[in-house]
Amino acid sequence: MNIVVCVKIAPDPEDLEIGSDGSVSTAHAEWSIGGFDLPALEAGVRLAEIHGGKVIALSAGPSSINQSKIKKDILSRGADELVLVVDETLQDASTAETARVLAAAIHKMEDVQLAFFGEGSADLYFQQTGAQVGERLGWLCLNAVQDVRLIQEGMLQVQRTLDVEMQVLDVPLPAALSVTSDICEPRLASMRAILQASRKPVIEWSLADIGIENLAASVEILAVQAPPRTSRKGVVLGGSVEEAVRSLLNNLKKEGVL
Amino acid sequence: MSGDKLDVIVVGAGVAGCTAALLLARQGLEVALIERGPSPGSKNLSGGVLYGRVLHQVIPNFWEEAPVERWITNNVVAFLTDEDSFLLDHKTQAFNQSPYNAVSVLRSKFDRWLGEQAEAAGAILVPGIKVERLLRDGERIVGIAAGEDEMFADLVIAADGANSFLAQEAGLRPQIPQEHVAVGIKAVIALPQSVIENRFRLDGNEGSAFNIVGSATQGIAGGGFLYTNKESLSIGLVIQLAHLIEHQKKASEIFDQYLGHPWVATLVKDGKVVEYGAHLVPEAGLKMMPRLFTDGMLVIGDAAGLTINNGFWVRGMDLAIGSAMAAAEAAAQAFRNKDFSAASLAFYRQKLEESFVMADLKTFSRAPHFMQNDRLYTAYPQLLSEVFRQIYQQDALPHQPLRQIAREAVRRGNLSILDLLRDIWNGGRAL
Amino acid sequence: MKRLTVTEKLAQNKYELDDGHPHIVVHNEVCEAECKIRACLFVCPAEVYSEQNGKIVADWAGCLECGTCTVACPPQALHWEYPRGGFGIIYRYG
Amino acid sequence: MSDQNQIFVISEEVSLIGELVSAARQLNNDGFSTIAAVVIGDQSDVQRVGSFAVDQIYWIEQVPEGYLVEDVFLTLWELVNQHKPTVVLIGATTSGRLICGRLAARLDVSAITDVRSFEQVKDGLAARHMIFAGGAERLERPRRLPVLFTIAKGQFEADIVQSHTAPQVIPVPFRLPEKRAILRERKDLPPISVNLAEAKRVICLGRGIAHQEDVAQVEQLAQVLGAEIACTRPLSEGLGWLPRERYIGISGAYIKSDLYLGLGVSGQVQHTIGITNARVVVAVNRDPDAPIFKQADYGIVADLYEVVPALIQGLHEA
Repeated sequence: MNIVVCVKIAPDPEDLEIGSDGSVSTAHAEWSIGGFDLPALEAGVRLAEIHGGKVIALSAGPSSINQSKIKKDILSRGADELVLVVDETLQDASTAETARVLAAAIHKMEDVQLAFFGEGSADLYFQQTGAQVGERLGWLCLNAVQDVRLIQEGMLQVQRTLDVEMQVLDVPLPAALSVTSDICEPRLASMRAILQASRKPVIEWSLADIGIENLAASVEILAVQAPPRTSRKGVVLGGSVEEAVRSLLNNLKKEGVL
Repeated sequence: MSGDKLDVIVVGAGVAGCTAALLLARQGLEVALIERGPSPGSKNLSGGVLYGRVLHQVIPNFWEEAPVERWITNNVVAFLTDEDSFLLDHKTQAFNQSPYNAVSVLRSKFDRWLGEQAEAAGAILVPGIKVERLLRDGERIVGIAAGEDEMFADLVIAADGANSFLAQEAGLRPQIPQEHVAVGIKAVIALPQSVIENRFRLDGNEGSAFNIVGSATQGIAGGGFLYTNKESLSIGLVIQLAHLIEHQKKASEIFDQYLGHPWVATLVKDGKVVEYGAHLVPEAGLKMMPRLFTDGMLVIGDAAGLTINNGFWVRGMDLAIGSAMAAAEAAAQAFRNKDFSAASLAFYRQKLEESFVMADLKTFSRAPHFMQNDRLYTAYPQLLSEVFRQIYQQDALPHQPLRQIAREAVRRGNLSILDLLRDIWNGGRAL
Repeated sequence: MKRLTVTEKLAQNKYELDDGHPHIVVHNEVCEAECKIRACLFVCPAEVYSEQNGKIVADWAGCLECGTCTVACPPQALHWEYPRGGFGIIYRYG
Repeated sequence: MSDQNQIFVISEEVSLIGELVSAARQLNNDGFSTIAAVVIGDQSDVQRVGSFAVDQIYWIEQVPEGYLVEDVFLTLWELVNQHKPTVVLIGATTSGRLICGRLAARLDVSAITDVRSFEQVKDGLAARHMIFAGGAERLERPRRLPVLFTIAKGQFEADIVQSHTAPQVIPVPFRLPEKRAILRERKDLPPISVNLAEAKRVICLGRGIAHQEDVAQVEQLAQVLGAEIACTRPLSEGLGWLPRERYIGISGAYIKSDLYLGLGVSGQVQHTIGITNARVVVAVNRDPDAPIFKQADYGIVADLYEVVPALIQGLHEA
């Protein structure tokens, strides 16, 4: 049973630069695998370690995802193979285009029965990819998955944690599962794993390779700005703790919130 | 990979480590380049001027692809008092042509590019891994360990920077004495490219390098630097540690006052600090140099203390590359003879002696001592500024002849002519 | 240019914080025994060290990993090592 | 009945439907569309939704025993296919996100999730949502119909409209899904004791809290102040001192309380995006340079272990 784990390689939100005019730039941002995708990769690798099978990491995006540092990082965390679908039009791809590309790539892989997705991407956090890819593949899709076990050939037992309930389910393969970020602790790559990573295959597909002729954008991005700063008084109350607390309580009364 | 044995393990993907891994990979050796940061350059910080002609020998015309910032055509020595400044400003078009004499670099981008060249040549880069200890077979170093992973190699090259815990663990150097190092503090200040080019009168990709002496370090031995990058300034201080401890002044406050100095403030006006970093700078030159090799191991770059600061320039990266070249030659011979003993690896020291690296270290071996001279930081900047102020001051009174101005300034600065002459003599021999 | 405090300067940097794995441990008993001048309080460019009710405390999260303290302090006063691989300061410029 | 433009409003959580209807009415200010709510539940749920000024209610009686609420997808898909709504608003619950994704895939359209606000632009309807962990806001316009949005609890105000003609209620049979996961076990999690989105007063704990036992001391203050206790992500996801639904910020709760009191909160953007709608923000932190002070109305630079007892004392006297 081969497992595919979809990961998003994107600019690191921490490297975001906000201009004085509220403009937003990721020009100097480091691209890396999303923090929510690491537990998904770990979950896939652990399952394969127990039941055998190959773990294929899959990512789609513009040429910025095709960096040796990132490929090595993914392959040193237990994936056996990395497939990259690289095309400039995937820059700022919407949920529909992302799902269409990933589904087409998985479709081209043989003997893959199970797909893992992170809770959401680190940069956009739409929390949509798992459901959209699963449905396009015609597979069973579930999100908020917190534990996965293979109980028999072709059948998983999955635990989900929703808003107000916890479920244990038998899930027939093939399935697309979006996992929560506390499903398991992602491993730190060991020196041996990083050395071996440089010997693992990286396969690059174009859109044509996965049968996609044109990928018209289904969403138009109109603007990206820093969120409006609600103006705050910024008053720092001085004096001793007692004095500061007393003047705070007076202010809150005046504001009518106490 | 035959079991866990490689030909060479290089620890530290700074300028020295990347260059050594590149040269060894070119010899067809199986090389692992291990870096504790998430990528080469993420833990490295330099003033930021690379004297490029030695790297040109390793990677011809490297500046065409390497992420260099500017070619330095303008070198300035600035003597600062608390209020005033006296500058020796040299600019030459000779440095505006390839092969470029010196280029300003930002290590995060530059070392990452250099690491990619090593990978392209076949070295295996292993980022995000901290080497914790050496592996020994009796006296011989046979590999390294990180966590429970062990990796063996015929040769280990320690390029792990100024603190060089590996050279200390291998018994090649003692705990670093305070007199042998300076603390380097640096800020990168973003400014639009056009502002930099106007403010420093730079055309195209030209760059300026300022070496600053005097009140920048509040009278403590050391100096400041300010280098122009494409869209930022690298500005910092190198403060002699023993002197700093003796004066018990706060390093971060000295740096803050330095940024606020009237002359410096005009150069960083409207800038935005985008990074604040620090790095230990080996200062003692020859005196500090540890034994460079032992059975199965070589030490290169800052780890070997290869830095020269003589007030006019601070050089580390070109010496690091020189040491990597010498180490690569010694490794080539060791692999030819299948002999990795200290005796065989002594060839590294010999190659270093024959190269500009040791030659320059010897030539400027007195520089560290000369730089300890307090007068450099208080008296002489004061003298220069005082003399020139008087030369240009016109009070509608009879103007003193220049020699009298100089003589009185020397006397008022309670300097003895003897001190002045001895300092000029020592300066001449040291620089 | 606006003067920034050290904390504000450090806030511009990128760190990968290794929560729960401090890489600096201060042995106050050695500090008391061997160190009069408390060099750590003034040599560190990141002001990692501070004195709180007589004890030296290390706010290791902002450390710039220059190692100056390892040279300035009495040898056994600090257990100082680099953070785990991939953690700590990450210079974006350098 | 010729199907004018319809706006569908879907959530398995009836309480969220009210907020979705408010959002739908905002989009429908020109009055061209009718608003249809899909209700999964019993008669009383239909009653309740009726009070939200919707024009139709598609009523799916209940999900058969052993089925998941997500198994309503096929029924929903046929409803959407039949009535061709131009806009579909879905409650951003865990099940809502899954249903939205499957619908988007089937309709080959994109979905925009956790919408903060809408804007009519020249070529149609655009929506704003947060990206880069709250670091930026993006305005996007879907190019194809129907447009699919999910809306998080607390984002729009549910308002009851009295004088409104009773909605037309159309029962819809539950269509069994082709394939499904078999529910083996189901357990209710302790009901979320707190609805931060509705709380009038919130006390938020940050990394400044040294030990888990200290939370008790703050609970005493919360009691006196009549405030709900919340936390930043490290305390819920990292240390697990407080349950996930008490976490404010990106992928957590957004509050619109009268008072927010941050104790030992540093003020990272991933957290503060959840408090922008709080009326008065107060911050207590030992570090004078903590970013939270720039985003607070009133700040006290002191140790929270001294401020909390002083606050309790001050409140008793008041």
